[in-house]
Amino acid sequence: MDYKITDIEKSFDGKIVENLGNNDYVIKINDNEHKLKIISMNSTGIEFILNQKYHKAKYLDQSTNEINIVIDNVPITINRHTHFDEVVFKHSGGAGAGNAQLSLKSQIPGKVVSISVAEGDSVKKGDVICTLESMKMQVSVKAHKDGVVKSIKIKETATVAKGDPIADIE
Amino acid sequence: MDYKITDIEKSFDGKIVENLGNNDYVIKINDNEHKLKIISMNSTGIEFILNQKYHKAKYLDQSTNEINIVIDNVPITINRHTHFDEVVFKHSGGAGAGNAQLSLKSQIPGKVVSISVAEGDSVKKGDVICTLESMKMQVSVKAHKDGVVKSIKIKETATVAKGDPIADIE
Amino acid sequence: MIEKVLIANRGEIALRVIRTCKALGIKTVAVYSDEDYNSMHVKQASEAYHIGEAAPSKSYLNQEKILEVMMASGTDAVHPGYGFLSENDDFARLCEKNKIIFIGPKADSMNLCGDKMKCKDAMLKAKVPTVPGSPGLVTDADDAEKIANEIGYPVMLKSVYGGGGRGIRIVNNDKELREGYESVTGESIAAVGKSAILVEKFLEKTRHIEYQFARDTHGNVVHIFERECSIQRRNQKLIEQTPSPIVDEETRSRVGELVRNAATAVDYTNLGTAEFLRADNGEFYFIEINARLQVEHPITEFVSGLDLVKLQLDIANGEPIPFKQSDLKMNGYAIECRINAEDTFLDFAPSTGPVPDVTIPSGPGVRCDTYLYPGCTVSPFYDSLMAKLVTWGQTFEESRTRMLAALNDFYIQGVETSIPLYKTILNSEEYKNGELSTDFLKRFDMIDRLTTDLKKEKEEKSEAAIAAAIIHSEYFKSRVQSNAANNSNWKYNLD
Amino acid sequence: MIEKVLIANRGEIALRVIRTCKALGIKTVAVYSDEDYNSMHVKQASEAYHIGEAAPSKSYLNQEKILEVMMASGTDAVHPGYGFLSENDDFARLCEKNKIIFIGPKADSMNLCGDKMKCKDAMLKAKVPTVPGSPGLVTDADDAEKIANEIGYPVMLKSVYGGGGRGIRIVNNDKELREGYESVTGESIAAVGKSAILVEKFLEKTRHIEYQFARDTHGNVVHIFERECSIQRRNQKLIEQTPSPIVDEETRSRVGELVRNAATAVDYTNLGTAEFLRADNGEFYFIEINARLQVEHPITEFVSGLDLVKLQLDIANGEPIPFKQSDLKMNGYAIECRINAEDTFLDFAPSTGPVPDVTIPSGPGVRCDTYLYPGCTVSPFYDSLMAKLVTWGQTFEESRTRMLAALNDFYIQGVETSIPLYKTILNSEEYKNGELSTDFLKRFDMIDRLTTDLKKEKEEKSEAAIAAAIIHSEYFKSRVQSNAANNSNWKYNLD
Repeated sequence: MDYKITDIEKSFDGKIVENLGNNDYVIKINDNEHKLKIISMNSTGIEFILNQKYHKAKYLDQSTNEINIVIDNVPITINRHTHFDEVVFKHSGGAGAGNAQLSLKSQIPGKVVSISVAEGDSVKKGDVICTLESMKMQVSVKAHKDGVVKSIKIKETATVAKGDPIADIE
Repeated sequence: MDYKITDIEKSFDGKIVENLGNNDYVIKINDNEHKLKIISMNSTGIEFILNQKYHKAKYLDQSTNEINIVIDNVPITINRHTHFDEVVFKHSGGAGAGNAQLSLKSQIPGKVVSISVAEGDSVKKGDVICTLESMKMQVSVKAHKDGVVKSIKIKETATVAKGDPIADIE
Repeated sequence: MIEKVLIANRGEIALRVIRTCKALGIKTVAVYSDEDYNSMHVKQASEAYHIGEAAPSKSYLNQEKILEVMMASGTDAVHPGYGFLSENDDFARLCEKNKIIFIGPKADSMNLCGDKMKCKDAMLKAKVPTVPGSPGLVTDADDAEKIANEIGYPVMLKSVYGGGGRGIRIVNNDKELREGYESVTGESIAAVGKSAILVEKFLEKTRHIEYQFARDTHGNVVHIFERECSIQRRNQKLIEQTPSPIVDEETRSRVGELVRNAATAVDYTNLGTAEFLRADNGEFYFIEINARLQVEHPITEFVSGLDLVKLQLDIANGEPIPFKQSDLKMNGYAIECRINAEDTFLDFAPSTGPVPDVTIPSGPGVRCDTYLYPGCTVSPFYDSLMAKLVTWGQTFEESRTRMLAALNDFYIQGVETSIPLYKTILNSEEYKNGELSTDFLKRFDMIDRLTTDLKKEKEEKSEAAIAAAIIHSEYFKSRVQSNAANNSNWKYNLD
Repeated sequence: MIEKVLIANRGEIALRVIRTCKALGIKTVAVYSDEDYNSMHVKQASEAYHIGEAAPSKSYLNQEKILEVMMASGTDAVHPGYGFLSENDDFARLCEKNKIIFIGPKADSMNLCGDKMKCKDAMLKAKVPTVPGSPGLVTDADDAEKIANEIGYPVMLKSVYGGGGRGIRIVNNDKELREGYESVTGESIAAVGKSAILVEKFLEKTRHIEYQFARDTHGNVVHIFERECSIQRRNQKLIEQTPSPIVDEETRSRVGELVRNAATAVDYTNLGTAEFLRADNGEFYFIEINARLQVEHPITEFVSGLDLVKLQLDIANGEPIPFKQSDLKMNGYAIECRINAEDTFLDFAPSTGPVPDVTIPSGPGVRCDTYLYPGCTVSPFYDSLMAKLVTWGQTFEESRTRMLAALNDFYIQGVETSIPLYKTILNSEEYKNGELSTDFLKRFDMIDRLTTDLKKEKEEKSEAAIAAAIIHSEYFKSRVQSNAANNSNWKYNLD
């Protein structure tokens, strides 16, 4: 995935190369591999050792394409050139064989922030049906096929589990 | 309610006299009334001001008739001469009009620690049907009437909500 | 003998007073507003009384209510801290009338110190040099303008009732003078309900150097060395140190002698501070007496070995100061950084809110006076001083490097702080060389340098930040792509 | 010049070393076992390397692994802290061979200090008095019995490889001697794989008084005053103080001169401690040299103003000690309480586990060296010392009362601590009067007095405890009796 730190005008390509088990990972940033050990992690932050150096990061104000991190007391904003929405879309039935299915299902657990359609609306594949908040990030759930919204299965502010139906589209 | 601190061989009669709102209470210990303000409270402890003096208490190892408190760094074990089981019993339908009802319901939310009967067993009013853990205290749920256990609605280690059926007794 | 002290204050200074009282076995009574139920001073005191709403005028400035608590709790004495009622002679008088020991000067002496005009008069009589300016209060803006033109711009307009940077304005010409006159008058009326203005020559490249002194009811008086407090923003001190890099032993004694005369001239009892401007030509001009314990008293405690709150209590008990001037020896070097909740880049605007996590620095030669604890709140109702970080060293360099290490260790989540600025200042050659003046920040472009330092810090941390972002992203992706239940790659649950 | 230091240790002493290195701009390398991923020294160091399993033999005592990390990380020097490899001359030699500066004495000197027999010989030659006993190692239990009967019971059996209370047994007759001989031999073999035993006269009502000293590679040697460490349990120090109440200036200099001779006699370099027994008749008998930084070094730092870790680094860099004996002046009084995770009533058995909440005391004259933080764990694999609480005062009384206030403020949730015992001791008249001896606890029935104090504390807190129980009970009752949803009496959710 591509990351950018605007403040210092630098871009990075970063990914996990290998999960070694025991909380040890190999990650790659640009051309260099690094050893990373997770010491503790929760929704608000992470403590880890990167190349024999301890770091503590807090995650603030996360969205799918921007994340504010305070790392070792230093605030840094990172832009993610990511395809989270597409990932969600694909796994909600938006790609391939799932086209025939009636029900649009949530692929993540989350809170319903807003619903963008009403029953009876005509939608096209890829239209935003609703927005969920998960891990403090807002993620759009998009129609997996063209059709008419037959019923909406969720309510605003309600919580949906992974796999819960969002809407039926016929 | 009666409280006893064995270590110092003293007994106390204590109760809330009045809820003044805004987290202010009047409590009575033996013959003396005291002003008490709750500053914060959760399942593991309480911070409060009693008669213009701040105190911080941690609740440890609670049961219906004993509670271990660390108050301002001083550990104190308090025995409660209480009728919690009876309170639960009464409100589970164990007293009065509820006698005719089929279903024994839980009057507290909690985790099922153990089930003391099997389907088909004959029970008498007041027999222990199961034990729940709530607020780190173990509380017995007792039969509200004589009869035969027709069905048991709970499983060990499962969580029950207030009002959930425990068993049908016919 | 004082056995129970009410502390008519909050925050770190209330805790500071409680600490000494505890060590001396003296009972303490805290007072608190609606905003302070959960504050540390309430938790640490022997007793705590609620005194009203969050706004200071409805609680910490409410003299009648505080008197009521003193009566109800049976306190012998009141410690006013700094700010709030600490320099209010009406309150001192109210305590005197009700036979409660006010830990500070007598009301009359406080009144004299607080009245910049009368105080200046007293100093002239005692041969303590003061800054050129109006001989007394100016009658109006016209009068101020006349004097300003006599002594030459820039001049300073000062409210007699101001202090700590409030009620002061520096003006460069007649137009600014007239605007400044209005706003100083307004501020003073808003703060204390009255206004009276002095005009003084504004000296450039001046240093703010002050002397701690103590005088007992028997007339014994000592100075406890100087503090240099030149690093300021908007006339508010940020960093203080002792000894001052430009005060040698001869100067220390000579000016110290003036300070002792000044204290005697106003019949001062208890601890006080005499503030001086030290001009670029080496002259010291008396500005005012702060009739209370100062924020920056810990640096004096470090180099003198004294507990100044204990000394205040001794003097308040009518005891003679238990040492002579000649017994006092300066030991080592101390620096204080005032850790404020403020955003350096928003012109030091206050930054308030919950502080979920805090790490307080510690170590040899490190002292941190603070009201912070994990889960506390920085209130918008009170001043922005969250903590005083103080370090001591055998040499200036040792105190400086210890301060830098402690600043690096200090973690305060949730609010902006002045810590990054202090790191830039303490690392600067100008600070190391002692090139101090009250316009230090502007003179050496410290805010720009801070920007550069912060960018460098971000460069240094960028790889680690990207690593944290990778883990966050990959975890999120994995949650979308597979069932959480059988996603064995991840042991962490981020919900 | 040393630019990067590996700290072959953990806990508070690793943090202590890191702190000085940070202030001096020296990079630090931490090592950690499986048990210490989440430990503070890992978080504070510039770099951190995992070195093995929790058991010390598989990590902090693994010389080869630590050497490997030193090579990989490019460290110039290693600080061994105390315990672990700090007095292991093989490790010192391994470092020397690999051109890594061992911050401590040379291997040969350490070997001499560690060999109680050879060391005693060296002291006799240097005219430093030692305790009557076997001229060297005893050959077997028979030999030990013979000598014991010559010098008279009680006698002490000491393993040459013991230290810090381990490998020591006091015996009162032939039968106890034979049993003790067995167990000391066993303990020593279990700890270091070998055993060799000395017999010494056991002196009663003795005080444990030790001297900090420093000697550089140029042969300059200073003593940095005494520490009295008489308050012990099972030969482990609990409370230390300086100055000792029974050491006057004449004694300080006289014994200090012996200490300087002792250091020179073993060609010691860097910081060390010479331990003495001070008999009831006023005589000082040398016991041993601790060839490392001591746990209790902060009290010496307080009264001398020195940073002893900095002094260690200076000496390790080959620099001369930057002051003379005559420059050192003792300033004030310092006390250290070792805050151990142990249950006083279970014969000081270790108490381990998670520590969800901690409040670290602070304030003027208070220093706390600790690895504790909210959410940390006290590990069963390592020693029970969680924190060192140190206070300073201008007078002994000031340091004592500050210590009591700090002990009261110290809150450690989850494990038993020695704090209540220290409160009882510091409040006792015997402690106040300086009636110290190594059997202080037993001699003055401190454990019984602690029981009484705790009961009194419970009495004092009983009303508040009942109030907390009432709220807890009533809340529970209200939950049972009404629907949680519309139970407006309670804003608190206890789930």
